[in-house]
Amino acid sequence: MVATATATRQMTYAEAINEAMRIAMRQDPTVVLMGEDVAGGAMVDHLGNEDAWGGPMGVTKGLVQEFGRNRILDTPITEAGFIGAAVGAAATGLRPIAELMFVDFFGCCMDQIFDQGAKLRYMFGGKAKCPVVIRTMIGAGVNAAGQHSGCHYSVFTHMPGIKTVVPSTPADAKGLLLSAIRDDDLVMFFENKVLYAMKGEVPEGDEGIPLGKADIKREGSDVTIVAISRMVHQSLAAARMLEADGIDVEVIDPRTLSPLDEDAILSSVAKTHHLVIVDEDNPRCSCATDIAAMVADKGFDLLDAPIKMVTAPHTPVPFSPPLEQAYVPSPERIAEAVRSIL
Amino acid sequence: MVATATATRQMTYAEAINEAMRIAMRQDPTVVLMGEDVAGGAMVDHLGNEDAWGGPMGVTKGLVQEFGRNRILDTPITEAGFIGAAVGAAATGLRPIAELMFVDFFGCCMDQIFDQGAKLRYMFGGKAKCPVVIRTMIGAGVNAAGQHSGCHYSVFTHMPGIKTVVPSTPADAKGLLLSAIRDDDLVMFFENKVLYAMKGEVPEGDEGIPLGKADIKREGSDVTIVAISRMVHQSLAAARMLEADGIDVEVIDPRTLSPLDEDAILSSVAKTHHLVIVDEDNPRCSCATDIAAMVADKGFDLLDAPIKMVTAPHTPVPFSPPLEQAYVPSPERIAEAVRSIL
Amino acid sequence: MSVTESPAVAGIDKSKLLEMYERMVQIRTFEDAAGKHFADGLVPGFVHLYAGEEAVAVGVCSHLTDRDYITSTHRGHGHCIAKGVDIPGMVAELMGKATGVCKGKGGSMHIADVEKGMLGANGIVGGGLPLACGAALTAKTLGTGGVAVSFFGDGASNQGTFHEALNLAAIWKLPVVFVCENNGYAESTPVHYHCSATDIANRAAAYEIPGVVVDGLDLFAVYEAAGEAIARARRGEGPTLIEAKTYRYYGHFQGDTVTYRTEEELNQYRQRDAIQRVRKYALEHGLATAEELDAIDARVKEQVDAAWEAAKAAPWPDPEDVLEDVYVSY
Amino acid sequence: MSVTESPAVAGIDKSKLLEMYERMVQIRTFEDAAGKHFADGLVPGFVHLYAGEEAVAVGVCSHLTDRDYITSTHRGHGHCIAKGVDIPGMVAELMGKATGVCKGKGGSMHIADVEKGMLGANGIVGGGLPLACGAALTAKTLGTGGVAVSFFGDGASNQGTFHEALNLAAIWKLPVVFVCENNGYAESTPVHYHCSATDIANRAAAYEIPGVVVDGLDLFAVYEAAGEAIARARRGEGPTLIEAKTYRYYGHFQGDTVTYRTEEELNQYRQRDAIQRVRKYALEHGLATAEELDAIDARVKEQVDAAWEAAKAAPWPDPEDVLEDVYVSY
Ligand SMILES: Cc1ncc(C[n+]2csc(CCOP(=O)(O)OP(=O)(O)O)c2C)c(N)n1
Ligand SMILES: Cc1ncc(C[n+]2csc(CCOP(=O)(O)OP(=O)(O)O)c2C)c(N)n1
Ligand SMILES: [Mg+2]
Ligand SMILES: [Mg+2]
Repeated sequence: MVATATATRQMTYAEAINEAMRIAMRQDPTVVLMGEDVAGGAMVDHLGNEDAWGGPMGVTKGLVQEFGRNRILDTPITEAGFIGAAVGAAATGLRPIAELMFVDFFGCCMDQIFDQGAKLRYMFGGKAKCPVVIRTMIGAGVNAAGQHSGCHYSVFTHMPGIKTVVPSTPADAKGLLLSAIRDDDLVMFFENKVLYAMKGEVPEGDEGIPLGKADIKREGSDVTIVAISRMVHQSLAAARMLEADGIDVEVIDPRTLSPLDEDAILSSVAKTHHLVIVDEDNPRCSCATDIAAMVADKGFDLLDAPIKMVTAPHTPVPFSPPLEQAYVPSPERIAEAVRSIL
Repeated sequence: MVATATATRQMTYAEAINEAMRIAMRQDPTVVLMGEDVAGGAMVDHLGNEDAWGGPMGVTKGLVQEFGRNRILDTPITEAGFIGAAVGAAATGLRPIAELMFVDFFGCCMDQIFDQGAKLRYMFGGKAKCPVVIRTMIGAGVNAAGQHSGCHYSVFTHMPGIKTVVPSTPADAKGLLLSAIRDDDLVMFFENKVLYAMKGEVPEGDEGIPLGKADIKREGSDVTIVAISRMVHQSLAAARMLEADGIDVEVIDPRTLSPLDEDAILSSVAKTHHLVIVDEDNPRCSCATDIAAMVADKGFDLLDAPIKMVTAPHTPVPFSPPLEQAYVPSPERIAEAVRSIL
Repeated sequence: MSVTESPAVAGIDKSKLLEMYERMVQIRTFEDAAGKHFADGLVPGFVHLYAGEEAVAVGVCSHLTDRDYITSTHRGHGHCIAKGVDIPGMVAELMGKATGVCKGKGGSMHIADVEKGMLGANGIVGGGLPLACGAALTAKTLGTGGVAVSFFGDGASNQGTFHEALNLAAIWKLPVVFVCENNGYAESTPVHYHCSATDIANRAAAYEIPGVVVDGLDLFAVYEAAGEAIARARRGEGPTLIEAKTYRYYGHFQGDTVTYRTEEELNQYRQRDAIQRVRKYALEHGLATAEELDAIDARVKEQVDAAWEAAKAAPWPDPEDVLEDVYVSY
Repeated sequence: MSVTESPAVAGIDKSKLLEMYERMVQIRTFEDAAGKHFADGLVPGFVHLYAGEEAVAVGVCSHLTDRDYITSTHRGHGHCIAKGVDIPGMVAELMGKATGVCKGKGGSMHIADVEKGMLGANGIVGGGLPLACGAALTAKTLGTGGVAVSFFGDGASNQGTFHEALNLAAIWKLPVVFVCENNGYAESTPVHYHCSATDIANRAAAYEIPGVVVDGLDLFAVYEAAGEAIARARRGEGPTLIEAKTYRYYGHFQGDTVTYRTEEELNQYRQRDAIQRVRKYALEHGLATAEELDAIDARVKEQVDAAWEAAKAAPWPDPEDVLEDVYVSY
């Protein structure tokens, strides 16, 4: 998606996320941020509020200087405790952003997310809401090994009451995070750690990108690739490789997985009649299978060939560089999958 | 599956599960059972070991009398603590069966399941194993409402390192649980609470049913229904309704979701060319989508029509009887889905 | 503090006393009726009754207004009534009727009314404690002057969320009070087996916050301890842990055969019935006549009976409503 | 117990002392080399160094044999070495080589050797405590006489698993020792902010088990406290919580700019360096000569250097190995 009349600047994905939080917190005093080290060292005497960490990756750096310790809340290592507190705060009038450092830690706090936050509105007959955003890091690619490299947005996409957002560019990260913070439902916002340093044009201003709208990252006529998060870039690389063979690839970035823009996917398949889905998550009961099944139902007659899924294998994420490389879907594997159905 | 030369008796699904544990514990002194109230009152002075609860549904009743308090271990309400202890015990020489009372509580202990137990072998380079069985209750149908009625086997099927078992009959429950306990990997064993009282022929003896082998619960030639857990019975009821219309339904019960017997499903679709999947779990990133996607890839050319999925809606489980009835896939809805593709 | 010795309790005048008495009678009457109608088949699902523990919910919630929040448990009816949730709406909810406070979507284990500051009964043991920290954080951040109270059982005191919530509340000095209702059992498992602490209140020391044991059958003792803790929280001095030793008259849930405890034990507790003690106190101190108290009992009985009649006559939810209320927008 | 005052420590003869000294030097040398080679780009991923904390791992593990288990943390190299995991295999694992103890699948955060009783470093803060209860349950059930020790940080002491594991171990009287390595920080967050307990050892009281604070820079103090706790566990008397006050010399992870603490603070701790204190003690008590100790230092340096050379030359795993080792059978 190209911003229309709005001025843009180059910034990184991490900076875009930081900017979105800054804008939202300036506009709405009920927005608070909490998480482990999100200020980071801000409570150390010799630092005062200065030069705090801003999280291990520095994504939240500088926020405590602007918004103070009452709105940028360092937490103990207590995921169930502080994510639950964020849910309770959201149900009573705040709009918390809670940072779950790595998505792999969801097992420490899942009850507060899916059983409390996500179900509260439904179980209470629609008489409550839970406007909380849980920001979390996903993705292999930095050899962070088996407990710091997962994706697992499928688990949250499975759960009713949760919205799932998977930005692939700095501009999307900013616009989607603004919408997520303003949204009245529980949103899981998945930040791909490999993309933090990626630069791109990001619009000025405070406009959000609506949740539930896919983006065509590349137009093409021969095959549709639906790609999630970092896999958008792997797929664009595959598209460039395939161009040499005269294969014209369309790359669709759903940007949010729940809600899913089914129309955008089906329209593309109606044009190309071929579908490949690229997902870095593990293959079983994944977003890849979810999208494949949706098309095998609602778009069956549009298809000229089997639906191919290029995903991580059914294994944890290995540490060693050559193993991790084999784990993550590569442009080569994506191109091969495309060729196999044309 | 009909036992061949083995004698059988009528017993309930709950009794079959109890019997499997009894047999396994008699044969192997390293098998222990732990969970909340699995003995239940066994530590109350006036009872001694007598007449303990055996869990809120009585499934483990009588085991403490036979095996004593050192092998039938009541736990505090501390799911991360005792499931983690079961994992640690499994890695060091026991074969624990841990009871997670309702699957909905997985959010309280998921880290110990998926991040510790399931990944340990892989992260340790294959030099460890984790032979633990986690038995847990699933399913709507008794108005247990939003936090006691889920299925969510999809979440565990998604996770590498876990095996998932979903017996639909007393005989399957016994045979599969025996295999699960003897298996060297982490197995999640999903017991459908609505089926506990269901009676059926159950073989004597200690033979296990292999994990990874589907069972044809009804042969037919016009359409394949793949149905999970209690949905096998809803699908058999639908098949009887459709028989009146001259539609001949094959019902496949995968029995285990990870590993999945892909061949059995593909062979059936090769015969019927039509596929409906019936799954009580929520629809997104579910086992229904998983099986649909597998066939849309590997069995695309076998299909004459879209793949239909009949599932619970993308909502938590409602309490009120008419709402819960609308939530669970009914024979009528299954029959309608079949008709829609023939 | 035992009833007969207890002097006039600070801050409880006649009208307050009668109000608290009425709340306790409402809870008892509500629970007895729920038990009966469960047996009749009018109430589906799991039902956990609070009868016997009334002094705790009422003693605590009598200090609260609608700007204050509570979180509750699977055994939540008493907390709801004490916090002012509409009784006819609760009865309809138990039956799963469209007129229920949660439109039939929640049932006994999820009754809630956020407008009244009631953040829900909870099917997850220990699930409510972090939520209460959040409600307290809202109060602190927005400066509402409100507090949050989290009720939970002896069994819940072994959950990780107990530990995490108490530590978080302590370091952030949140205006929250943790009230452990120690009724001696978690399902069939006795507290002396499942819990390593003789007094759960002692666990407060691990967070360097006050911990108080009270006789949970003594309304006034609960009222006083809760009053102090809530005042402390409102003053910005942080959380308190209160352990109220109490007892449940019914089994863990309706249908429980209760083999794990003796009739004698139950009878001993019935001797010390919390409602009877308030009644006796009121009479002995001339704060009310038997007629006045009987009139309350009768009025409550009528109110609860009427709620059941109304709920029986109320419509079921429309099956299509199953799809509503998942998201605010989607 | 301060070093200069400390009398001959019970049970530590010359050979034991030198053995412990060597282990500590191995850890320090290993960590310094790991830090250097991380900076060189030879070690991918996240690396958390244990330098400064050697007395804890060595003081505890010197009481253990292979039938005893430990669980560890993200900062696990020291525990591994103290528990006897092969150093060349560890170095190869840090690099991700096929010859690593985990065949390159685990890396720094998941080094394990179950045969040696080392149940893994752990990327999940607080993840190891329940596992240790399980290992202790195995020992108890099978009557092996073994114990389990769980190492964890000050930050981990706020996780729910801490609470759940200590309660479970207490009520089941499991042969387990919980060792909290309080190094003052969880990442950049100081313990006085994140933890409501002044002494984490005081939290033991919540479970009615012994809680002991020791100077984690004093090998002998750790050795003694651990010896008592382990003996108690072996006697079937249940768990102990030990808090060792210690310090990490490096940042939280390699790459950390460590802005949250001062050079002065670091230097104060370096003055009290655990290895230097052992060295001084050995010399003062005539248990070793400077030459003997220097020879150990040199031998260890050689051993570690050789391990790096071997690891550099070792093969990478075959990419297809990514699919192996998920299940025993599937
Ligand atoms: C996380 C979780 N684990 C287990 C259960 C099952 N369960 C429901 S109530 C209960 C006992 C609770 O005991 P306690 O906290 O003492 O409350 P009480 O029932 O005595 O009021 C259990 C084990 C649950 N609902 N949630
Ligand atoms: C469940 C979980 N939450 C957060 C993290 C991120 N993290 C890794 S180490 C660490 C700090 C741990 O502090 P402490 O327990 O004191 O150990 P230390 O690093 O000081 O040895 C954090 C927050 C994690 N790995 N796991
Ligand atoms: Mg209780
Ligand atoms: Mg620390």
